[in-house]
Amino acid sequence: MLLGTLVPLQAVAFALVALGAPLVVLTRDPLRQALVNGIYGVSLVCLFVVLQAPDPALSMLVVSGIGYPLVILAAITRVRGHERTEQKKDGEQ
Amino acid sequence: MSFLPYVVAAWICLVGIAGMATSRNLIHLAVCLTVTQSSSYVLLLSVGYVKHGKAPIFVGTKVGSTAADPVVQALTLTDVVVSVAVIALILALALDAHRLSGSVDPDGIADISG
Amino acid sequence: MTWIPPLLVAIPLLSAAATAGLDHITPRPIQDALVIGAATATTALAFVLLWHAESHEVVEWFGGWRPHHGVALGIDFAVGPLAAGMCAVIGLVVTLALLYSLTFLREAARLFDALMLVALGAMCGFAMSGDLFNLFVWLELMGVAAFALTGFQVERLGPVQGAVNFAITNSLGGYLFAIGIALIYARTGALNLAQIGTSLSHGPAGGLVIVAMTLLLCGFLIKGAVVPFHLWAADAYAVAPAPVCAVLGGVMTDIGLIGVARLYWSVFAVPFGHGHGVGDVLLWLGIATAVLAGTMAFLQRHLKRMLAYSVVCHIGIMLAGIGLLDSAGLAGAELMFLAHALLTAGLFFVAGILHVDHALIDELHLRGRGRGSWVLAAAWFAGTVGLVGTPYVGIYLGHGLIDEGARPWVLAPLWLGSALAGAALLRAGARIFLGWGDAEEELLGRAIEEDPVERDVLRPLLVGVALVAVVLGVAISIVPGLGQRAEYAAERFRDTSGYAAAVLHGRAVTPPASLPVSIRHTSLESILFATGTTIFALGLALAGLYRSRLPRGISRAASRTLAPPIRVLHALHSGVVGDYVTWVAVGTAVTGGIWALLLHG
Amino acid sequence: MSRRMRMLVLGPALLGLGALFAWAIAGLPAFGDYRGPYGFVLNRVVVPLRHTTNVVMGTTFDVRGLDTMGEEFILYAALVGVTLLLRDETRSRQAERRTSRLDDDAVRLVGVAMIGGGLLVALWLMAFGYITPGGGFQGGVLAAGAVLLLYLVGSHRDYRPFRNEHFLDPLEAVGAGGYIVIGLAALVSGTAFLTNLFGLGTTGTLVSSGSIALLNWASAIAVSCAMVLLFAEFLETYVVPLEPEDAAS
Repeated sequence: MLLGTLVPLQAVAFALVALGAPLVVLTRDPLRQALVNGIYGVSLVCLFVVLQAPDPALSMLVVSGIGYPLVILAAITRVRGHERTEQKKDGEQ
Repeated sequence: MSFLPYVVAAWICLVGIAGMATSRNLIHLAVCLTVTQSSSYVLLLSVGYVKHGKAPIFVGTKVGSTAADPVVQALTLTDVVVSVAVIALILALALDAHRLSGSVDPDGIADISG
Repeated sequence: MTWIPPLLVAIPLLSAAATAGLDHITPRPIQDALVIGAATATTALAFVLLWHAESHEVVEWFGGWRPHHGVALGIDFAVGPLAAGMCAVIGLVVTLALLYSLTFLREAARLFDALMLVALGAMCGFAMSGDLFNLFVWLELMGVAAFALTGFQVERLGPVQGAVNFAITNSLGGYLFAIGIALIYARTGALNLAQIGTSLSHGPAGGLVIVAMTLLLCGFLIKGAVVPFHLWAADAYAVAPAPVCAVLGGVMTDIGLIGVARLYWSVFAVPFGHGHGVGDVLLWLGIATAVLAGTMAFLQRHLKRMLAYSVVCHIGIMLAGIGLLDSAGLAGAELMFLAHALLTAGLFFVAGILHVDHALIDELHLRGRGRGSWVLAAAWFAGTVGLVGTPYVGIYLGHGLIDEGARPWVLAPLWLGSALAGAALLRAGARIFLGWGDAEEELLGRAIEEDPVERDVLRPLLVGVALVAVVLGVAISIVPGLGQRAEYAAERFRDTSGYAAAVLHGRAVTPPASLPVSIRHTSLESILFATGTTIFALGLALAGLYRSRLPRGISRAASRTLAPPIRVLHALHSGVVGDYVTWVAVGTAVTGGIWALLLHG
Repeated sequence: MSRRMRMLVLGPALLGLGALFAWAIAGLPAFGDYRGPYGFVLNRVVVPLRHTTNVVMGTTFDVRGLDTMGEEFILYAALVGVTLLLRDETRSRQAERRTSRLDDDAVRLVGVAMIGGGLLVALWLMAFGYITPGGGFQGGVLAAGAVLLLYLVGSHRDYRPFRNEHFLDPLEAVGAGGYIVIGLAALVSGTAFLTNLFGLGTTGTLVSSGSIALLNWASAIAVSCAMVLLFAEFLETYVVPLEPEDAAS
């Protein structure tokens, strides 16, 4: 009933996405979250492919492979770098 | 009748909102926002999928053969670009918040209230 | 004249690209001329469009993809007098804001101008678009520009917090809207508003349509800062530079309401138009917004935050006008939008000038500092009286039209909201420009000060811009013929089948019989209500100024009964984005639940 | 609200939203049973009318070209916004900037090869977007990623020219503005904004589809530049070399 006309491949892709989303949300450490989010992105790409949508799949691929990680990692590194410099300053004092 | 795809989309949306509301880190929050948004792609593409259809790219197939809806795919493309733009802006704001207050905790940067 | 609508988007966007792209190449005067020229040209074209739209619906199909047999292929801009009028006001306010910011931005001026122009183009596109997904694109575009503009003063935490809250709540709203699009597309297989409406006339509406409507309208209500989605507005408007506040508070918030009206009358009036279920919920949301935001305005001491709540309060009154679902109500909302946009912009400008002059933005800190600035004082009080709606001043005509269709129990809270917000502004004006009132007031909470972004200003220019905005806004109620034209525009806007025929089949609308050019009169009831409101606002302002001089018993009883609810109100507006996301979820679920009960079966 | 309070309010709200979603889903056509007219009409008419084999791109750049124009400007506004928001950040950290060099030649060689490959694939995606899957956006992001790799395998100095806003900002403006100019050209010639003006060519070749190709290239330029500038804005100061104690930990 729930599955019906879904081909098995699609069912698997949907299941992966459904599992991936809470994993991304529940990973509270940003760096690890960026990684999990990348995997979630790949699962979305697979889903788009089995939904006969190659264009969005490509788009999602470049975004989750290049776009998101770059900005997220840059942001994390900066925040951590800041913290490290602050700590060092505190240490010197 | 199969509703699993739509249920998955709704599930992602709710999970994303829950993540946003409970987040303690702006970077984490921005990623949760993109998760929420991904529910709209999943829903759009599921809605436009056609049984036994091919992708709407007619290289080597006859025009008029069964194919998925190209409109939802075009909409998804735009949606993806929007998500990149928004996450970039929010992360830039997160960096500013961190520079000014040393924190990326949304509860911690509440300077003004009331 | 179908070439004008695309230009209203193309001119500002192209100039935005040019101005930021040529940042390091062309000298500043040329850049300034380009920016002001683009905004002025857009405004002028919008007025020309308004002239043409009066007699027929101006429909432009992009790429020449006209509909075939009632199936829309491309994207259309369908412009009636209401949409064209909106564009004109939007253009006017943005032009004034750009003029205001002309002299003082020393750094990042090009980026600022580019974002303002992008916002202008996006708002015009939004007002004219006849395609559901295209509305989403413009919504996101104006949002992205506005988020960055809000955080303009990156050297302070407040602006960053305001921008974060603004960006996250509004993006969430946009994504809920996108889900709504997917749902409605699954049902109708169309994105064109007129076609969706036609398609929904077949078969029962059902839960799908109700839920889709909830998501779509809530997306716009978040943009429109309607209770309980209003929390971001005060945070964002309190911290943005004054010209940005003028654009955001004056026109961008209100644009969410245009979206609500457009969606209702082109799409959801078809399945739900026989009852009042949709309208009643909008009406109640409007009333709640007006009263709550009016109260919050009265509890502020930060001038721009006070103005922000006053904006939200008037948004509530306009939403109530739309929720009445009749022509007079919609025309009233439209006229209120005109007056409110200009007056709000003017008051934000005045607040900005005070901020420049004294480097203070707190009402109590500014006490008595404005003595002698008679021009500013005049602008402030005129603007305030215009916002209260004293008979035949400012928003009065719009409010009067809303009154015609509303029952007294609706009117009373709406006028009350107006009075509360007005009283707050009057109190602040009296304290600042006249030096009245106590120097301390613990009910107003703690002070927040910030440095102004404006330095080395050309003060006469700023004052001039503020005066122009206020004078235009005050005069709206006595412009001959405006009331009748607004009513006609509302009639056209509400004509669901006429709109569909014009869009999908290119059918002409019947041009109006010549409309009278006279000041539209309002009912005696409205005059009484308005007079009462003005007196009440004055009294309330005095009470706020001299609470300590009230008789002991009253004063103590008042603070004892009022303090706890005030604390709760302050606590609810917590400035924490997690709370705001929660309220968005609550608001959407409750609104949808009520509609489910009212509209199902 | 305290966090506990927030959870107490959020739970029922999400349940309510979930119920609404469930109600909506019950009314949706079953998966794969989509019958709506819009997409099917486009699938039939776009190829013969526009000589492009990729209907999605035909939709993106022609039938719904206005959405894509808005989309280009969303990216553009985000870039301008990020530049605006990070202007202090960049300034304050400028002083600390040091250049780092990667000294392993083998790693460098692989990097350079990947850049070449990335740029090639990017160009292919851009060029054939209206024939096979791909297009300006996908190609643009990939190209920007490849350029960024140059930064990582090379050094700050090698990347600096690409960060030169005197060159990239105008190019970005040309890309985004070019989209509008192409639209305006149609308006000036007396047809609707964004009308496809040019010869449509033979279906399935690079010279097909008229102005879709032009718009595609405009968006490719706009996206590539926007992405490079956006990444640069974030990266400008972040690759501070690993210091010995960091490397050890």
